[in-house]
Amino acid sequence: MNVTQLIIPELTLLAAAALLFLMGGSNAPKTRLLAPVVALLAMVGALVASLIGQRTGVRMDDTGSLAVTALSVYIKSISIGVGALFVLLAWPTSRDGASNRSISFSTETSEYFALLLLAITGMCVVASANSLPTLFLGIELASIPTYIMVTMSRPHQQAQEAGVKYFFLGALSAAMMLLGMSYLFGVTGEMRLDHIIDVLRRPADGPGIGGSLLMLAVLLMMMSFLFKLAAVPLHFYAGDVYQGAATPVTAAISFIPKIAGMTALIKLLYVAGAGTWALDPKLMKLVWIIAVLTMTVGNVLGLLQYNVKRVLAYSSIAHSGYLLVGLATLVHVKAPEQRGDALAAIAFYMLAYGVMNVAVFGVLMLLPAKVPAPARTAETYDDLAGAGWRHPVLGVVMALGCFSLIGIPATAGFFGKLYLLKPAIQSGNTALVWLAVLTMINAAISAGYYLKIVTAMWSKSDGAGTEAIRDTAHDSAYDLGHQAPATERSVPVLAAIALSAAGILAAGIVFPLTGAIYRAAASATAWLADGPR
Amino acid sequence: MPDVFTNIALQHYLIVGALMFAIGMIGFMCRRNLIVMFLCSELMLQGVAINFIAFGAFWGKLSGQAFVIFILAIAAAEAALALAIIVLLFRQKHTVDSQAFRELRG
Amino acid sequence: MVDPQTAFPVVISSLLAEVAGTSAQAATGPSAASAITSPVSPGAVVALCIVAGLATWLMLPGKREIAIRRVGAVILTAAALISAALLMRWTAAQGGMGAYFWIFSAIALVSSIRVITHTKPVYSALYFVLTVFATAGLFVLMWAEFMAAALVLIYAGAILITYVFVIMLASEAAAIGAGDNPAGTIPPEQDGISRSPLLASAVGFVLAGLLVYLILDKRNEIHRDVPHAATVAIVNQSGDTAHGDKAPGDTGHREELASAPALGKELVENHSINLQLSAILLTLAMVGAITLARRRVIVSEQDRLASVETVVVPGTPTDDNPHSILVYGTTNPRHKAYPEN
Amino acid sequence: MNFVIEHSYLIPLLPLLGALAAGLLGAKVLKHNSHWPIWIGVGASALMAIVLLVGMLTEHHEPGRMMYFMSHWFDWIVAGDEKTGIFNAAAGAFIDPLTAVMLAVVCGIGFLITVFSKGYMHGESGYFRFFAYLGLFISAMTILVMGDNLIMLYLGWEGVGLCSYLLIGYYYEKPAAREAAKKAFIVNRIGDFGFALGILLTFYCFGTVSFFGTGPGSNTGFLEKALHGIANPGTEVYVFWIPFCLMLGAFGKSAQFPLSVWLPDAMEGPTPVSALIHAATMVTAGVYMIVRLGTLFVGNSNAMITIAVIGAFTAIWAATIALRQSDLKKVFAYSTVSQLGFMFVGVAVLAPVAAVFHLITHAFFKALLFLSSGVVMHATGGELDMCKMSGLKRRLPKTRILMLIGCLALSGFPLLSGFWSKDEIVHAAGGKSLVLGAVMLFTSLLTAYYTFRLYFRVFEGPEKIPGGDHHHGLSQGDSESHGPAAQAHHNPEPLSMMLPLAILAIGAVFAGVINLPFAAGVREHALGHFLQQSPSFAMAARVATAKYGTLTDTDKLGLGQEPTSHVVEVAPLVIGGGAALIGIALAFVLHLQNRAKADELAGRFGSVTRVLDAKYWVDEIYQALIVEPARALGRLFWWFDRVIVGGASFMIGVIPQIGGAALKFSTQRGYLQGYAVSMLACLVLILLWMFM
Repeated sequence: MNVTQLIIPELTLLAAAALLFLMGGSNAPKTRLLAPVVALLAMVGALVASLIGQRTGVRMDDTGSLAVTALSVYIKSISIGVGALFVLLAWPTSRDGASNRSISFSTETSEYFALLLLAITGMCVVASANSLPTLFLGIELASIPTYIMVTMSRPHQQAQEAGVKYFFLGALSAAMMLLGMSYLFGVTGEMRLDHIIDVLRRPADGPGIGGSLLMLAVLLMMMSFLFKLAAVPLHFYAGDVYQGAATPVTAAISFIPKIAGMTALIKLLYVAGAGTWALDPKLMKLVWIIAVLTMTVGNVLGLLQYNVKRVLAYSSIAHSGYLLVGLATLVHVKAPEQRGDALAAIAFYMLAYGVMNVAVFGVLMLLPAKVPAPARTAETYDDLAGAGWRHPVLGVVMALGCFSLIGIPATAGFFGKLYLLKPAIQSGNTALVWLAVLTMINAAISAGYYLKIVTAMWSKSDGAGTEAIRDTAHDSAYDLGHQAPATERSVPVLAAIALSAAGILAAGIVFPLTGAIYRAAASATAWLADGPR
Repeated sequence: MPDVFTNIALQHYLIVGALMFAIGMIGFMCRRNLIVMFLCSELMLQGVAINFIAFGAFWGKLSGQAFVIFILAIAAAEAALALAIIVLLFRQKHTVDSQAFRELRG
Repeated sequence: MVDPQTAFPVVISSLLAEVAGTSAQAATGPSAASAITSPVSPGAVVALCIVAGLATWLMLPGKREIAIRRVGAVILTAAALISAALLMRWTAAQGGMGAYFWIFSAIALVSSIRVITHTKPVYSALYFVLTVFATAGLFVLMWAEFMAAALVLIYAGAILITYVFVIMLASEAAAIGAGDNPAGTIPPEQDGISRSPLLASAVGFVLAGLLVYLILDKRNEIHRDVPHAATVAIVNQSGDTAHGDKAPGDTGHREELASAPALGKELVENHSINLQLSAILLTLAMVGAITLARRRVIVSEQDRLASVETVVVPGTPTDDNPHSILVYGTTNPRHKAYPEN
Repeated sequence: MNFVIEHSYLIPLLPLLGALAAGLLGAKVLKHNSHWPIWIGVGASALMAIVLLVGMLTEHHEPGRMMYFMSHWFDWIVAGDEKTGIFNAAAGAFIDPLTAVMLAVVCGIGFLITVFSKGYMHGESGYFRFFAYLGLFISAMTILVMGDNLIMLYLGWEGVGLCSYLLIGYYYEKPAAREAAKKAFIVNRIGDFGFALGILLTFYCFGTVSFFGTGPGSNTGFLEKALHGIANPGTEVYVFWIPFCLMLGAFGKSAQFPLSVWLPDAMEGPTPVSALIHAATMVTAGVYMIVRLGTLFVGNSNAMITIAVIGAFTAIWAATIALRQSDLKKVFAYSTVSQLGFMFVGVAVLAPVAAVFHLITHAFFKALLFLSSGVVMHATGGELDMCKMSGLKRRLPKTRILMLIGCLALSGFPLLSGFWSKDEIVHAAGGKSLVLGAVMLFTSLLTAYYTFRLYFRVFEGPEKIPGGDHHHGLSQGDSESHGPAAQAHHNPEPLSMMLPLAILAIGAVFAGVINLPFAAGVREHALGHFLQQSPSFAMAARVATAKYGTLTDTDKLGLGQEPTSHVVEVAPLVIGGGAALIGIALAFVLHLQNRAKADELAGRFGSVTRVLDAKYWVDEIYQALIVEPARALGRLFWWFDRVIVGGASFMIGVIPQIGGAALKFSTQRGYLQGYAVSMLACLVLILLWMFM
C-alpha cells in the first residue's frame, strides 16, 4: 500500500513541525504567539486523520517498515489527543510569547512546539513500526525531543541537570536496545517483525533461533523499553528528571515515552512469543516480578517526599507498574479473550492515565509558588498549602485527579484499575490473583501520598506572608527576565484542566461512556488476532 | 544462501563487539568527565555496529549495514545534543564533573 | 575441557601458523571440538573475566600510584593474550582466522581500554579515533567497505572533532580556573579519579563474560538454511577460502555486500522510511543543539560566587558576524542572539 | 403528549437543573431569587405531567388493552452474561396511567408547595439551599415514579431519602433537627436494606431487574415472569421471600410500625417540607412500590396478610397516639402514619385503586393541613402547641376556612374527597374480613375526632394568642424552629401563600370526583378504569383471578376492573359518613362546648392517657432494645478498631515509609553515574538470573 496513506497523521505533525522550525527563524513575538496555534491545529488535524483511519486488518507499506493495525490506530489517537492537551498546557501566555507561568521558552517557542510534535510523531511511528530500525528510530524520535524539552524548559540549573541525567541515561538505554536488536537480527536474520515471527514459528529442527541469544536479545530490548516506562530497576532517573523539568514538560515526559515504551514492549513480547505469546516461563515470571517491584517501589518512594512533582514522578513509576500488571496478565493468561481483555485494559489505562496526569499537572501549573522565580509554579507541599481555599475549583480538580489516580470509584482511574484487575482475577491463575492483591495493596499505599496532596491543598493554612515574600523576591527574581507575573490567567491551561477533569468524571460516572472508551480500547485488541501482518 | 561467513568467524566478531560494548559501559559508569562518559557511550555503539555488520555478513544481507547507518545518524545526533548540554552545564559551574550536578535528589 | 596452561603452547604455534597464513591442524580435531558445548570452558571464561575485571579496576584512573596502574595494564594484557590464545587455538582447530582480524581487534580493544583509562580527555578522544579506525578495518574484513569509509568520515572526521573542541574548551577554562596547577600535570578531579571503579568493572566484566559465554555456547549456534558442515569456509582478508568448497555464488554475494550501490539501493528500497526518520532526527538534533547552546541560565548566587570570573583578554575582537551564534546570548530576551538585519 | 413521552427525561432533568442552578448560583448570585430556577424547573415538569395525564385520559381506551409507553434514555449499567442473566439497568421511563397519576401528584403538589415556600421561607439564611434540596427532591421523586426497573426505582428511592435527610436537618444548628435527621436516615436504612435485598433476590430469581422487558407481554421483565410463574431453576423458594424484603423497604419509607418512629420527628424540618415530603409524596413511595409490583405481591397471600395486619395496626395505633398530641404538626404526622396504614390496608385487600385514590386525596388535604398549620406557625412566631392557643379564627380568617376544609376532608365528612377514598378502603377491608373493616371504621372515627379536636382547640373558642400582645401575635424569638427573619410580617396571610392553599383546598373538596361510585357528570370509577389500563394493575388482576378464582364485584372495583353489576352500594357510604360525623360531634362536645370535660375524661382514664402521651413508649423501647445494645457493640468495635485494626494499619502505614526512606537515601542520591551503575547492575543481575 502506498505509504503516504498510512502515515497521514504523522505527516501532518511533521509538516507542522517543519513549519514551526521555519517560524523559529523569526524573532517577532507575534510568531511566537502563533506557534501553539499551529501546533494545536496540527494535533487536531492529525487526530481527525488518525480517528478516521481504518480499524481492522493490517495495512503495510511496500517496504514493510510500517504496519498500521488497530492497536496502532488506537495508540496514535490517544497520543495525539493527549498531546493536544500538552500543547494547551505549554501555551505561552506572556505578551511576548516567550513563557507562561511555569515554562520559559526564551525565544524558542516555535522550536518547543515543533519538538513536542516530533515526540508525538515518534510515538506514532513506534505504534506502527514493523521493523527493528523503524522501532529504534521511532523510540529515539519520541525520546530525543523530550531530552531537549526538559533542558530548555526553564532557565534554571535544575532543568539542565534533569536534562543531562535524562539524556545520558537515555543514551545508555538506547545502546542496550541496539545491542538487543543486533542479537535479535543476528539470530533470525530478519529486520521485519513479521518475518522474525515467521522465523521463530518454524519447527525447532529447522534453522535454529539461537537459543539463549534470542532470550538475551529480548531481555536487552525489554530493559531499554522498561527504561522508557521508568520501571524498576530502570526508574532511578524519573524522580530527578520530573522534578527538574518545567511542569508542562513533566506532564509530557510522564506520558509520551511511557506510552511509546509500553507499546514497544507489547510488540516485543508478541514477537518473542512468535505471535502466539508462547513465552519462556522465566520471562513471564520476570514480567510479573518487575510489575510488582515497579508499583511497590514507586508508591513507597512517593511517601517521603517534599516536592509534589517528585511525588508525581514516583506516582508515574507506580502507574507504569499498573500498566505492567496488565502486561503480566497479558503474558500469563491462556485464553485469547482474556488476553484481549488484558490488552484492552492496558489500552484503556494508558488513556485514563494520560488524562489524569494532565489534570494534576495542570493544577500545579496554575498555582503560584511561595517563593516566586521565573518559570516556577507550585511544586512543594508548602506551595500547595491552603491553595484549595484560595482557588476552590483548582482544589476540587486536584482532589478529583488524585482520587482518580488512587482509583476511587466514580473516576476514570477506578475503571482503569477495575479493567486491569478483572482478567487477572478471572484467569484463576494463582500468580495473577496475587498480582491483583498486591495491586490493591499498592493502591492503598498510594493513597498515602495522594491524599497528602489533597490535604495540603485544603489545609487551613492561610498562606499568610506569601505576598510579602513575593514582593521582596520580585526584584531579584525578575531582573534577568522577561517572566510574566505569576498572577496571569491562562485560559488554555484552564481549558486543558477542564477537559481532563470532565474526562475523568465522565469516564467515571457515565457508565456508557466508559464502556464506549473501553470498547474503543478493545478494538485495539483486534491486533492480537490479526498479527502484525 | 552463499556461505561466505561462518559461525566461527561470526563468533569472533561478536566477541569483539561484546567486549567493546562492555568496555564502553565500564567507562560510562566510572569516568566522571561528562565528555568522556559520552565518548564511552559512543564506544558502546561501536560495539553494536560491529555486531550488526557481522550478522549482516553472516546472513549475507545488506540490512545489517543499513542499520549501522542509522546508528551512525543517531550517534551523530546524540553527540551534537550531548555536547550542547555539556556546554550549557559547563557555563554554570565551570566543570564537567558529573558528580557536581546533584541538586536534584531524594 | 581446555585448560589455559596446557593450551598455551598449542596456541602459540597456531598463532604463528595463522600469521604465516597457513592453517595448522591442531591437536584436537574437529570431532573433539564438536563434543563440547563451548570452545572455552565456563570456568575459564569466569576466571579470565575476574582477572580482567580486577586489572581494569587497577588501570582505571584513581588515587593509586601510576605504577599500580601499570601493573593492572600488564595483567590485563596477559588476560587478553590468554583469551585470545584460547580463541585462536579453537579457531585453528576449526580452520583458522585471518591475521588481520586479530590485529584490528587487538588495536580496537586496546585503544578502547585506553579510552576509558586515560586521564586526559583529549587522549581518550584520540584513542577513540584509533578505535574507530580499527573498527573500520574490521568492517572491511566483513566486506562492509562503504560502512568502513562512512565510519571513519563521520566519526573520526566529524564527531570526534566536535568532541575535541569541547574538551579543549572545557579544559582550557578549567585550567584558567585552577590557578595552582599551572602546567596541568595533575589532572582535574573528574578525570583523575574514577567513580566506584571496582563496581563498574565488576558489572562490565560480568556482562562481558556472560555475552562471550552465550556467544560461544554451541547450543546458541545460529543455523542457516544451507547445511554448513561441509562448507567450513575460512575467510581471510583477501576473501580466499582456505578450506572447504567454495560455495556457488559466493563471490557474487560478497561483491554485493561490498558494493556501495547495492547498499544505496537497499537503503532506498527497503529502508526509505527509516532513512527519512533519521533525516528528521538529524534535523531536530541540529535545531535542538542550537536551541540548547543558546539558552541563558540563571545561575544561583552561590554558584556565581564559587565560579571564577572568566578572563576576557582586552584585545579580543568582538564577533560581528551576524550569522555566528553567540554562546552566551543577549540580555534582552526579546531578541535572538544575533541582530535581525 | 407525544412530546412529553419522547422527552420524558426532561421531567426529572428540569428540576435537577433548577436545583443545580439554585445550589451553585444561589449563594452568590441569585440570593433571594433562588426560588426562580426551581419554580421554572418544577413548573415545567408539572406542566408536562399535567399534559401527560390529560393526554392519557383522553386517549381512546379499549377494554382489556393496556396502555403504556416506554422511553429509553440511555444504557446505564449493563453487566453479566446470558448464563446468569443480563443485569441491564437502563435509564428510561415507563409511562402508564399509574405513572401519569403519580407524576401529576408529585409535580403538581410539588409546584404548589414551592410557590408556598417562597413566602414561608422568605429571609431564611439558607434560602437557596432549601430550594436546591426541593428541586433535587422533585427530580428524585419523578425518577422514582418513572423508572422502568428496580435500580431506577432504588435510585429515586435513595435520592428522596437523601433529600428528606437533608431537609429534616435543614436547621442543622438545632440539635433536635440533627437528631431527627439522623433518626430518619438510620431507620430508613433498615428498610432500604430489605429493599436492596429484595432487588438482589429479584435479580437472582428472575435474572432481570426490569419491570417489563421490551413491553408487557414479552417475558423479559420480572413482573411478566412472575405473572407466568417463570423463575430461574432452583430459585423458586426465594420468590416467596421477595415480597417480604420489598415490603420492609416500603414500611421504612412509608413509616409503618415498627419503622414509623422517624416520621413524627421529621417534623423538625421546615413546614413545606413536612407537607411535601412527609405527607404528600415521599412517604407514599412505599404504597406506590407495592402497587407497581402488585404482580409479585398479590399471589403471595402471606405477604398480603402481613401487609394488612401491619397496615391496620399502624392505622389505629397512630390514630390513638394522635388523640393526645398537642403539637399541631405532630398530630398531623401521626395522622399521616395512620392514613398510610389505610393505604397499605387498601393494597392488601386487593383494592390498589382505592389505595391510589386515597393517596391522591390524602396528598391534597394533608398538604393543605400542613401548610395551614405552617401559616399558623408563621403567625404565632413558631408556636405550635394547641394548649397555648385558641380562637385564632379572627386573626387568621382565611386560614381557618382552609383548615376547616382540610379537617373535614381528612375526617371523611360526607361528599368531601376523603369521604370517598377512605370509605372505599373501609368497604374493601370489610369485604375481606369483618374485623379488619371494623378496625378501619373505628380508626375513621378516631381520625375525625382528633382532627376536630385540633380544629376546635385552635380556631374556635375564646381567643388566646401565644407570644404576648404583639400585633398578630408575632414574636421575634424562636426563629430556629421556623425563623422568619426579624422583619415584621404585617400580613400573616400573603397571597403567595394563600393561593396554593386555595388550590389545594379545591382539590381537597373535589378530588373525590375522580373515582365516584356513581356517574355524576363524570364516569363512575373513572380512576379505576383509567388505572386498569396500567400493566401493573392488569397483571395483578390476572394473578388475583388465577389465585382466588372469580373475583367479586368489590375486588374488581378495587383492581380497576369492570364490575359485573353497577349497583351503588349505599350502606358503606352511610356507615363511613356516620362514623365521621360521630367523631366530629364528639370533638365538638369535648373540645368546644366543654373543654374541662375533656380534661376530666382524660384524668379519669389516667393510665390510658399516660400510655398515649408516652406514645406507647416506642421510642424508649427502641432505645433499650436496639440503641443501647448497638452502642455497646459499637464500643466493642471501637476498641477492636483502635487496638487491632489501628495497630495493623499503623504498621501498613509505617512499613512502606521505612522502605521508602531506605530506598530514598540509598538509591536516589542524585548521582548520574550512580543511577547508571544501579541500572546496569540490576540489568546484569537479571541476565544472570535468567541464564543461570
